[in-house]
Amino acid sequence: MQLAGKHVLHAAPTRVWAILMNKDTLAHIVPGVSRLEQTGDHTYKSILDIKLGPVSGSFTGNLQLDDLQEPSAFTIKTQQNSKIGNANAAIAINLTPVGDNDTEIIFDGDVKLTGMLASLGNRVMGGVSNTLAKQFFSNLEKELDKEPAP
Amino acid sequence: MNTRIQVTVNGVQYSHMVEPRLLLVHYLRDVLRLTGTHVGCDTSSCGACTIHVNGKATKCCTMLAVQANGCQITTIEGLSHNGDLHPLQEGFKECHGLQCGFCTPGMIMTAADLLQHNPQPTENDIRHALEGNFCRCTGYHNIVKSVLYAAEKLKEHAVVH
Amino acid sequence: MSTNGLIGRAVKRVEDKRFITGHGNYTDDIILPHQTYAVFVRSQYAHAKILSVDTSAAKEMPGVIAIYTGADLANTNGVPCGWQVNFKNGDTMKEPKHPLLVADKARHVGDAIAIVIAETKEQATDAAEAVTVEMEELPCVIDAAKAVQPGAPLVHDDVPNNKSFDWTLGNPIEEVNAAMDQAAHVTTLEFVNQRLVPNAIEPRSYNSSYDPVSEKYTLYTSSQNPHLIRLLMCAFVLGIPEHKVRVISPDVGGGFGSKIFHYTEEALLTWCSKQIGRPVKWTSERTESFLLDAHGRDHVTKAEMGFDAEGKIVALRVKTYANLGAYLSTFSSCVPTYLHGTLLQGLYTTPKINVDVTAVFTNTTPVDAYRGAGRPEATYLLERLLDLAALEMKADPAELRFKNFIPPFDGVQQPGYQTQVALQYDSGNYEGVLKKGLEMLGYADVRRQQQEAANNGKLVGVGFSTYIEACGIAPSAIVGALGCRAGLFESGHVRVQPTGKVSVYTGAHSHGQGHETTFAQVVADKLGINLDDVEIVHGDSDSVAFGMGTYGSRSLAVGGSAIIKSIEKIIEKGKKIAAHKLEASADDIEFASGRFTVKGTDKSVGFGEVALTAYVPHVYPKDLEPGLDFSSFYDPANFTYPFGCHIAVVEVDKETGKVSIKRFVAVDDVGNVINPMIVEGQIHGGVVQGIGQALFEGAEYDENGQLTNASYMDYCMPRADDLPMFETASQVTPCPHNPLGVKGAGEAGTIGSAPAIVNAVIDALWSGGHQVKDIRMPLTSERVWNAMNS
Amino acid sequence: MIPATFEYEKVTTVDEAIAALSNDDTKILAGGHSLIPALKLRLSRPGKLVDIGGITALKDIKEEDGEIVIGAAATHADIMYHNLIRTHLPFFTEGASTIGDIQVRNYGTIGGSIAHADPSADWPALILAADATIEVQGSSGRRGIKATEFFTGLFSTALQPNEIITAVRIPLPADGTKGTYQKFAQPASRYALVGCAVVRFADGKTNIAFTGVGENAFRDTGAEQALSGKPINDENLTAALDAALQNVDVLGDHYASVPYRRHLAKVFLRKALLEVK
Repeated sequence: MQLAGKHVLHAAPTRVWAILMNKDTLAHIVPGVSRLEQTGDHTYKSILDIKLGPVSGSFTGNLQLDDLQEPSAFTIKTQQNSKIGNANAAIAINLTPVGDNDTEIIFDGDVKLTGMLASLGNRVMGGVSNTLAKQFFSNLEKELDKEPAP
Repeated sequence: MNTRIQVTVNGVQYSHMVEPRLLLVHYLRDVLRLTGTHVGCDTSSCGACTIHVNGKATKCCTMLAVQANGCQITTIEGLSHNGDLHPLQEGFKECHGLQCGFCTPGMIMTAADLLQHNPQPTENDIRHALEGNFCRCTGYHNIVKSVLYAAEKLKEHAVVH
Repeated sequence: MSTNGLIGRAVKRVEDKRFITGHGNYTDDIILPHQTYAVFVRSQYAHAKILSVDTSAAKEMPGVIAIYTGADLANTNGVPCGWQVNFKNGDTMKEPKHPLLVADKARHVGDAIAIVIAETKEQATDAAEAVTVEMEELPCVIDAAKAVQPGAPLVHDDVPNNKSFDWTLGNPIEEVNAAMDQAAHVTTLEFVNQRLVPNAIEPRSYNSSYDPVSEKYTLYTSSQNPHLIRLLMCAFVLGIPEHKVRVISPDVGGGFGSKIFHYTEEALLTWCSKQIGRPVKWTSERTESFLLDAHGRDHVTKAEMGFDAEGKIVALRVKTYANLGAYLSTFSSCVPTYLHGTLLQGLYTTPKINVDVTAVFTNTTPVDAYRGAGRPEATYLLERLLDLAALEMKADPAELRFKNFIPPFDGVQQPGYQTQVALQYDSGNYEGVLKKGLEMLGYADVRRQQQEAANNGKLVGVGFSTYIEACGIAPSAIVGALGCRAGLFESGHVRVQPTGKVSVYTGAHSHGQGHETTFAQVVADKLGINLDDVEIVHGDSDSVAFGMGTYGSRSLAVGGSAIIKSIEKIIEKGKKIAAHKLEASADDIEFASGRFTVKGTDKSVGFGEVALTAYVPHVYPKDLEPGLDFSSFYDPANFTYPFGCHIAVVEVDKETGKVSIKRFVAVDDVGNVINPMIVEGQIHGGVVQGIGQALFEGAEYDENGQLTNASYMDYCMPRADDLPMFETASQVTPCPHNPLGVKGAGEAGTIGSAPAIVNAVIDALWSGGHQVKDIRMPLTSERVWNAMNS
Repeated sequence: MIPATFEYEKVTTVDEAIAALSNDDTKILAGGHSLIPALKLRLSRPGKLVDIGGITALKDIKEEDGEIVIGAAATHADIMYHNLIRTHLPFFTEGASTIGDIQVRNYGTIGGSIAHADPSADWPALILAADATIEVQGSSGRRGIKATEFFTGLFSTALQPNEIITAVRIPLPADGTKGTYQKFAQPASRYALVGCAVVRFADGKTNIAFTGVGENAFRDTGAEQALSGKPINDENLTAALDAALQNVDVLGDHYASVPYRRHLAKVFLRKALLEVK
């Protein structure tokens, strides 16, 4: 499943970058994080609790920020396992400065689903991934609001 | 924690302790051993498990046994009285409305609900009413005829009384 | 032979009473004493190495009795393939092991990794969740044409290019190419005959038990052929003596081919029942059915049909990639070959035909026979080409067919028709069914209505399909020569009870076809007794001598013929008993209407009295054994070849692309008809499965090998409100080589209907100026809309 | 398919239900037609279910203070067969008849459907077009949520975790109001591939709501503005179709890609508008 889109944030790329690279803020941004444990450089073990209406799933897995080109590009890679199916994603993220103090984030990647998520989720999975992407950006915006620019 | 339920099924009262997660269809099949009600899918789509709860057709794979506490239930086994076939049962036999028979109980119970609300359905009414029941054998043609037959029978019956 | 007119009558079915009152007895209805329940741990990946399986937590869960993994079954065979096809160069097909539980790697989503057995279904389900499997995902391949490309991931490490075999049939390709080059017009179609999920409404269910005292196993199975399951499981998989296994197929809720095959779960449950000393039951959940019941079709084909200037077909060239899925299912190898390639003559006099098939492994659910099996693929190909050629050449599709039909032949006065692709047709009157179909349709009126509709901006189309199929499967010698590892005869045992009541034991198995009625009609008719006095017994290996089961529209043509042979023996013996009683010579005894009569006299004795005498032989011929009980085996001389004409009228909604079926006319010739009501019912059901393929159904895999529509919420099955009432009629051209003259009706509808519907949609689009060659099945609204708007 | 274990409590009053909801591992069980399938597939595993099927007051359908009040536990069939609905909100009768099948309509409830907020459910579009208010009750009391503020995303609503829906209130339509629901069903599930509900008031005010198109049902204010107070003629119809679906993230799936679904939505909007003309 393709996951692509863009979003404009009111902050410069360097600030956005710093927040995404910070373990503590990252934990607030990735939807559903209940635990994020650093295991290496930009490599984490995670537990995510995703709730969407009647569907809830606890995912365990890892999260990795890869191909780092500060402050303009990186790839989020994640493998998440749950009783209702596994998700495996690689999403390339590009940060482009817009004007003086804005950043356009363009994301494009692929999400691979297995199990019930793949076989029964077709009707809503597009919506689910969009919703999670939206949550990601709204959480990111909240983080940016929290921590005024120095 | 198990919960006590009391139900009346085909006129007989039962009382059992059940796990809350027990589906009504499994209660009927595995506990009461009324195996005429079938399970054909996981998604409330196929209609093979259709029974009547308090007189209304329902897919009992989508109902917990605990929800049926205090209810009046009719299954296919309880549709005929004193050995006389229900007009729908007769219709399915007369019009070859079944082949492998697996969907048949659900089909009949759904059609019975239709005839309660609409005693003289058209072909289209019947097709629309049966949209929640799969049959893989008959192509529905003879099922539609079977329901029309039953409606006709019921009408004659009503005139006689 | 005696008759009482029961043959040919629309007798109401005797089996119905138990089904309409809820007293059917399906495998999942059975709970044995000390029953246990199994749940599987299955692969979520299409292709993945198994790194570890941890069952320790699950074993501690409440109610768990045992958990087995692939490692526990390392010394057990896999399930076999029943048909050996050879490569063009003579090499044996590649036949990798299909293990009961996989230990090394999973090759399709749903491959079984572990079995969990517990006291209740609930406990087994909970414990299966607690089994932890570590897997390393491998690249996978889904598409058959891509799987043979160099560098494609290998489903089986020891099968190069994923190729199970390649195969060809017909005239030498050079001759076909030459004829094609000379053609005045060539119609070319590249298309996909999509993958279908059979979806019998009863999910597969097995319940196996072992008795340590008698050392005997009993397996209840939702199978179309219990004896075949016993043979394969005993001889090929588990190595247990056949006489120590009883296999029972009680009521079975539809099969459509998917319940022919010997599945891993049958053997595994049987193996487990001995390990734990208790009966083990497993019933497939619908999601599992989607992932595991052998799928049907899945051909990628390029087909070309050449015509001369007069519209006569001069050549047919076909190249097909057949997707077999991850393993060879029981009859998978013969479907794209001997059940497909051999039918490419169709009803036409095509002089040069060549078909080339490459059969390929992929990381998908195994593919095997599904209603029609090979023949729908052949028919779809031919009939789509014919209608498309008519559009391209601005010819009438009916006229084009009349021009190319094989002339009528009865197989008695005129010989059978030898095709270019191995088969010899038994008897046929192909123009007859089309003529009748056109009449029923009111063809000229329908074309006029189509024109009017077009003038009003509406898209109405008419589509044809004149099909032939080969059924009554099949002469053992022929199928043996072609690689079948079994015989395809049938047994029929007729036991006359002392009171003159009759029990019939057949190796055919009814799962909706109505054998308990049709077979009883045949027996009662031939013996001149009441229908109620005949009981048909099937589906139990302990009571039926042997059986090859029900598929390929074979039950009446083959199984019915075996019964006829036994009846003939009974009448012959009855004549001897009657002659003795009537003090006449057996040669002078006639049997009619249930009475043995001395020719030319009024001296007679009834069937019941003869039966009683056979069992109370006080006054009895000296050299005759007591009893009236005969068993016979019948091996057919040829396939039977039903045929017919299906015509669809559809309307396509311009705004949405939605197709609605306005009319569906079917004229089928299935030879002699024993029970027209049942035959018509078979046709209706078959037609709808074909319509399902044309408009609604299709397994959708994503590029990772996940079946993304594995439930009824997404896999669309035809429902009552999708369909019209059907207009059906029959023509009768008897089969010349079996005693009943019957051909078979189970698959006809499915074979005929799909191309008629697709042709009608294409015709509708052309009527609106959209000259579309093909739309991929199923013709969803979006696909049709795209075809109109691209 | 067997759900994971859970505790079960049957309540007879709304207050009891709210009290039981204090634990956020608890789910409300009404008709169960959205929840039980998810439980069976173990896509949902609440620790406890609170069955509100016994709260008879929630099943009422009545006229009150110029409004039609539909109790949250009224089933689709209850609504479909109710004379009050047939008289005042005939397009609810029409809409309800397209939900699921007989069996589902007999036990599925309007409250359950709305709370579930499936992106393709029928009720959300119908109640949005009807200017409905959703009456909810929670530990901090009662409140009404306008339908336009209720559906907040995919399976997401403005309902707080400790609140339950008690009723749907629809202002009695004035004479001359026309409504319709036009649905193109997903052929397998029969959910709306697109569903369009339109209510046209005597003064020309036009409410247009879609379901099945985006992540949640919504009112299409662009299309509404193009028509409100204006006659439904070719020109205004075209303007409404052009204005429709601005800034909507249209969903795509097996049965309808994004462009096709966008096209269908406009086809069914057009049908609906012609119906209320």
